[in-house]
Amino acid sequence: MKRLINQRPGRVSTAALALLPFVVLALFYMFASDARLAENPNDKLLPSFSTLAESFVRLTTEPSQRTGEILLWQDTEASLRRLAQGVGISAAIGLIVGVALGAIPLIRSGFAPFVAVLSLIPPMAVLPVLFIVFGLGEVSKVVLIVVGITPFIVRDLQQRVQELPRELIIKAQTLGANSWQIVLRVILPQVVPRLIDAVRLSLGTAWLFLISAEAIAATEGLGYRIFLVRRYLAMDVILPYVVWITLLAYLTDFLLKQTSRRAFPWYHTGEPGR
Amino acid sequence: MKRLINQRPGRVSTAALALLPFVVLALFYMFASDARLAENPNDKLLPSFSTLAESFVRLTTEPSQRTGEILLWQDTEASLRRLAQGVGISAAIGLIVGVALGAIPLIRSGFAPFVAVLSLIPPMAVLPVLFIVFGLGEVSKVVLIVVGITPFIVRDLQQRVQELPRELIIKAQTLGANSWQIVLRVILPQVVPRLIDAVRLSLGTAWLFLISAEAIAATEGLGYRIFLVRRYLAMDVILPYVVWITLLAYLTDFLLKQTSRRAFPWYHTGEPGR
Amino acid sequence: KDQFRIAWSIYVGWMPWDYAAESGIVKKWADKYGIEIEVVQINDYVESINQYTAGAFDGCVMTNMDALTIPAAGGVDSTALIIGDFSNGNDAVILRDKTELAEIAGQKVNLVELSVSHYLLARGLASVGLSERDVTVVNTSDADMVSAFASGGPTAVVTWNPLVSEILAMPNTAKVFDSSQIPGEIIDLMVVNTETLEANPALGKALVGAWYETLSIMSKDDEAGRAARTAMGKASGTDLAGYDAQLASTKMFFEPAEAVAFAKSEQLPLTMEEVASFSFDHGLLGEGAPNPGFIGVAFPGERYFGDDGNLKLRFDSAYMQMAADGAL
Amino acid sequence: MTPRIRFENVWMTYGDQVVLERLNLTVAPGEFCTIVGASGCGKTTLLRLLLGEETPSRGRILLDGEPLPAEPGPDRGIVFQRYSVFPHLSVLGNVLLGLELRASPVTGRLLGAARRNAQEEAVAMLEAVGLGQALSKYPTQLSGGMQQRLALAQSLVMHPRILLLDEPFGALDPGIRRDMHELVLRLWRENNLTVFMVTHDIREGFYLGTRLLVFDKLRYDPDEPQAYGAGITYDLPIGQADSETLAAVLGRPGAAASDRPPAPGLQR
Amino acid sequence: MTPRIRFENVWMTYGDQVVLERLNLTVAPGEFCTIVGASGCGKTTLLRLLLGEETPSRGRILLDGEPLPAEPGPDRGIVFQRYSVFPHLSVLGNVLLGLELRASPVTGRLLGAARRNAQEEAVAMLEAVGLGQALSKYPTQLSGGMQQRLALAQSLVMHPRILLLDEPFGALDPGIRRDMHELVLRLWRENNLTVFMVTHDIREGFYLGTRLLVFDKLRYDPDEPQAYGAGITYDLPIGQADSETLAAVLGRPGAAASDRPPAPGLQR
Ligand SMILES: Nc1ncnc2c1ncn2[C@@H]1O[C@H](COP(=O)(O)OP(=O)(O)OP(=O)(O)O)[C@@H](O)[C@H]1O
Ligand SMILES: Nc1ncnc2c1ncn2[C@@H]1O[C@H](COP(=O)(O)OP(=O)(O)OP(=O)(O)O)[C@@H](O)[C@H]1O
Ligand SMILES: [Mg+2]
Ligand SMILES: [Mg+2]
Repeated sequence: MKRLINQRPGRVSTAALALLPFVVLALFYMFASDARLAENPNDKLLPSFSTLAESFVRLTTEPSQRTGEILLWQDTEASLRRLAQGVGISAAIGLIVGVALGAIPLIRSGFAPFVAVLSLIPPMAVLPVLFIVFGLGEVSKVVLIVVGITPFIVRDLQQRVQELPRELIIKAQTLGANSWQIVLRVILPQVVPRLIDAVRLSLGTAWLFLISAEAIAATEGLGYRIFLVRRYLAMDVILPYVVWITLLAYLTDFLLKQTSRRAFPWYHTGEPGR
Repeated sequence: MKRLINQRPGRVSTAALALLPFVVLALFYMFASDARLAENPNDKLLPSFSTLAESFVRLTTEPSQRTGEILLWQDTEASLRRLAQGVGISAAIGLIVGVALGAIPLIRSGFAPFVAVLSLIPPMAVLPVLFIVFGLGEVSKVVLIVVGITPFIVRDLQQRVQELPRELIIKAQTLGANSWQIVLRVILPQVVPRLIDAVRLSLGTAWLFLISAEAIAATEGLGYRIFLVRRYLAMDVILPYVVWITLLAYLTDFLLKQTSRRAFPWYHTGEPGR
Repeated sequence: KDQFRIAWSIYVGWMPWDYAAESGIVKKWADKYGIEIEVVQINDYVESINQYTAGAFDGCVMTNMDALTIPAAGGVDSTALIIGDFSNGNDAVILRDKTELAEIAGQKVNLVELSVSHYLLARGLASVGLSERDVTVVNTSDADMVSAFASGGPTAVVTWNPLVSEILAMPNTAKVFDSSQIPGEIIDLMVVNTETLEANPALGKALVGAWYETLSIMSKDDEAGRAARTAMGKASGTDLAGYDAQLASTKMFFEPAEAVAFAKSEQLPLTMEEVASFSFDHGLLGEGAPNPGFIGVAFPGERYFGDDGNLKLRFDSAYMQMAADGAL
Repeated sequence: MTPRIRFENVWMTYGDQVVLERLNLTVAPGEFCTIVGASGCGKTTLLRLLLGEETPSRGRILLDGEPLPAEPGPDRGIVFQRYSVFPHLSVLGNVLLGLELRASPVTGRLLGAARRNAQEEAVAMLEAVGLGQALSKYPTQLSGGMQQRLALAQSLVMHPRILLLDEPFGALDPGIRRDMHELVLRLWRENNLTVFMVTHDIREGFYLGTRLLVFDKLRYDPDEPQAYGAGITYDLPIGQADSETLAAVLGRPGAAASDRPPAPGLQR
Repeated sequence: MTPRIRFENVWMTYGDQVVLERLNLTVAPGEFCTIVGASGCGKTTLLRLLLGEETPSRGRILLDGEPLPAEPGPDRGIVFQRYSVFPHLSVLGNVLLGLELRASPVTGRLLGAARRNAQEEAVAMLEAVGLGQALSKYPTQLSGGMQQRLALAQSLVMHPRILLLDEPFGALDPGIRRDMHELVLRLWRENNLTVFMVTHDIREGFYLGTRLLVFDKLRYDPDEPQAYGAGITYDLPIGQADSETLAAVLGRPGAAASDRPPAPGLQR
């Protein structure tokens, strides 16, 4: 027998092993749900799979009374739009500020400590202030995402810029580059794939803030729907929404990864294939 | 004139530059506050610095009605206790599961995809389920932190374990190590400083979840106080609390960094001094 | 100024605002007075009041207690333009495995601290000779109240509908005290900025006009009325039956005259005095408040409670009177 | 005498790519085989096969007449070009580790008298490689040459039968390199080792080994460069290597490097 | 003739540590100076001074009789051991970059005819270094030797007066190294360059340079190793280097390496 550390499963057993925990979880849920429903058939906490399926069908077919659109798509569209705007703005700020901080020592001296302090403020604690400043419209939801993830992206990108080999910056200068050209042609293009990495890392937090923001002021959106039905403990709506959000999160991440691979092949050589 | 990119400020100007944004922010606040107070002397939104100072003194000296303790210390103690428990448990789980996933291919095949999916579920969306399982007491607040940051720590540590040079694992085997010994004597000790890094990275999120948990059900805690006094827009309490939380977050981070430097000098050689 | 923003949040007594906005009634009345009114839904009730207090909205729905403790205490002179309803059983104290309010002594009570639930609890405790010291109040967010109770931990909660009926649907629960035992003390209002209202009476007229037109539609048991209530039910996450059940424990003032009478009643100043003293005891009037009457409240007929030199909350029946007179 | 190592018609392929083909090799105990060849021709792969980290795609490898264990073990020590020592252990800790692992399967640590004995043994080994003065330093505080000495000591304290060296001195300064050569030769003689050492420097190969193995593609198809693997093109018992053979070795155009066909060349 | 480069009593210190001391050196246009010395003795620091990346703590450096600009510029090209090419640009893009930067200060890009002209120039340069077939590849797809060719082409297309090379071939295989030597010598002659090349391999130094500079500590205090810096201990016009001098250079015990005093030694 080889050491445990040297044992690698084959292809088929890898797939089987990977599925196992999901199956166990589903079974576990089924038993728990059955037990609760046997005790109280009206129990809303752990609806049976059939209830969940019904509810999912309803969510994906029934039009909303406000706009006549299908609820789930309407919510998804609203949430994804906010997420895209929020993350897009954060990425833009992150890129500009991060590169400025990382590339230009004078700016770094001036603002890096400030950004470091800003990034420590828990956005949840300043929610009231944020709402006062940015109101409660669409803007505020986007702003909450921006406030929540930009400090991380900025600091990560600053770090990445500073990690670029010093040799490249010197080399660019020996090719006659001025500061602006160095930023434009040497630093920016090398940092964009790293920006995608940073965005991927911060997407989870972005979802968190989106859901929080939608719970405070919105009339549509995935977080809003969950908030709305939460007071009725309508788990038959909440659980499909959670699964759906998880799936969306997975897809977004996957798309970003693929985009980066396509657009920046030079960045991804040397990555392990698995 | 040197290129902007080559200009470095001296010591004194570095300090001056670093202070500048803070001073600007304070001035800006002062003007905005004065303007609002001139219009409505009872305005609660942007209290003057003197009100803030008074309120801070009150918070740090006046005993609470409920318990007779000083409010700020009582809240701080409650929050830090929850934070420490939550982060401690997360770190422990992260270390064990992360090392198991990173070191043992069979376990990785079985659980890595499951953990990846788990980490995508927004914890806020499954709050009701958490309540059902863990109740509403202290446990649920700690659990929310654990649920919020453990997936990140696990995945980060798995990554770090997999990044350990393959050569070291082989070398250990040529010294006769079995799998357990490799984990115990080669992987674990090398991964602990990396665990501290991961914990530092996730502290911001931990604060976020702590404050959210305390906003949901609590009788004390920094987040509780902020959300309670939000009910009457007591910014003179909220703002000092936010500053205090930021300071605590900074201190925790600093302490972790120093601990790591002291305890694992081999890990920190080669880091830039600044 | 001819553009105004009002905020509302989801609650049985305020759902008409959603219907009024969605069905175009608000626009119709705004057009009539040559102004524009934007009706904004805000899910976080406290946040909507904070926004109003900060000046982001010209009007906002809130309870009488919150009107006193947030905008009025924050120095924003506010007028209760419309008295929409009072809670008549909609807020309740619920115990698990117990049936008498007195048995609450020594328990942990989950509620939204410093809200009307807190007030209801204080009134309830007083009615059985207990005080707040006899229980432990645990601040619990309303959104999570139902799942919190379902978790089995909490044994006592104070909350409002629809959460009350959700919780009562669980086994072994009993309502031991509710707002029908203190009728007329928990009042749901449309509050507008006094200064804005004085400068723009059109805003008051349009809002009152739209409100009572909506109420007259929904109060009828005909096709249109049911459709309106169905829409309101859906928007609050339930259905017609669920919404009707909530309405049953709410004393809606469908007729403007009723509301006017309530505003002019002897009870209202007494209620506000009770509320002010509760708020003062809990520090809600601010650190600088020397007594419960620190913030003056005005009532129709030149009646006042508290410091009439610091009038910040005014119950004004003039606009509702116009509606009652058909003068809008 | 059973050969220490015997390759019997060994092939090694990764997917489509043939790395090694038709490898037959018999190595007696105590031989010092140096291995040269173009970059990417499979020298490291050969060592990985000897370690048991990889199993041959075809053929078999015998160690002392028995099939080679399918995973690394304490009978075969290794020193890599980099990452050969544990950064989290002191110099002494690095050498102690093997002794502790052998004696204590569960905790992997020794206490009391057992620890003192092991410590003595480790210190003796460290003194043999000239690191007696640096016992409590961490590897990052050592120069490259000292790190490689440490890696050697760490391996040798386990008394392996076979020592595998993968370009162990590739990253060192020439001066330090020279000292290391002497050290390795001394340790080889004193510990009765069988050594396989990969190097890029053919002179190093000639100087150190008792036998020089030159790896290169045996055949080459320009359209499908990955179709054929490398094998031993020269197997020179050292001492027999006259200037003609040397010239032949140096002159032969190789086929595997990515840049242009480089021969495993002399450093000029 | 004004010397291309003139060091006048240059000292370089980092805090307490003296790295270079009392450096006086005059280099005529077209000279090829190779620089050897123990690790850490300040060879790279010398190049950084020449780049303008560092300013001398004392003394001054003249370029064509004028004070040297205090930051890198297109008149002084450099090739490092690693990280000398831009990973995000293709081979052609890497060489085009300098031409584009020169012509277009704001966008740093060329379009239309100007771009075509620059492209032709870049391709010619790439063909000169033997990379004509790899124009659209990315550096990560190139072998180490090809990357260093690319770095050379990238520098030379700017027609620098001075070319600085910091162990440019240290990471290359001996075979590839030999090709690179020929390339550098050819480019040096064709472009009328003044070259400063740091190397660890003293033979490389002798073979390539017209002048070999050996750096070492001039004096040494064992208690305070950082108190004294290095200077030029030998300045050999190549051709004059008879076997005796060579032996002297090789035999002199150095003082700066961390392991044990190594001489800048021969690769044996
Ligand atoms: N795990 C693997 N999967 C696929 N191909 C591999 C693997 N390991 C090595 N190879 C391929 O096998 C060939 C030989 O690699 P190896 O590392 O043995 O070469 P080498 O002779 O040691 O080269 P170098 O001198 O550069 O160290 C290379 O082409 C490499 O790409
Ligand atoms: N920025 C710096 N700050 C402080 N010390 C430095 C700095 N740069 C170099 N040094 C020190 O100066 C000395 C000379 O370094 P340098 O890199 O010039 O050596 P070198 O001769 O190029 O060595 P090698 O052969 O290893 O490349 C070293 O001791 C180094 O630690
Ligand atoms: Mg190799
Ligand atoms: Mg150097």
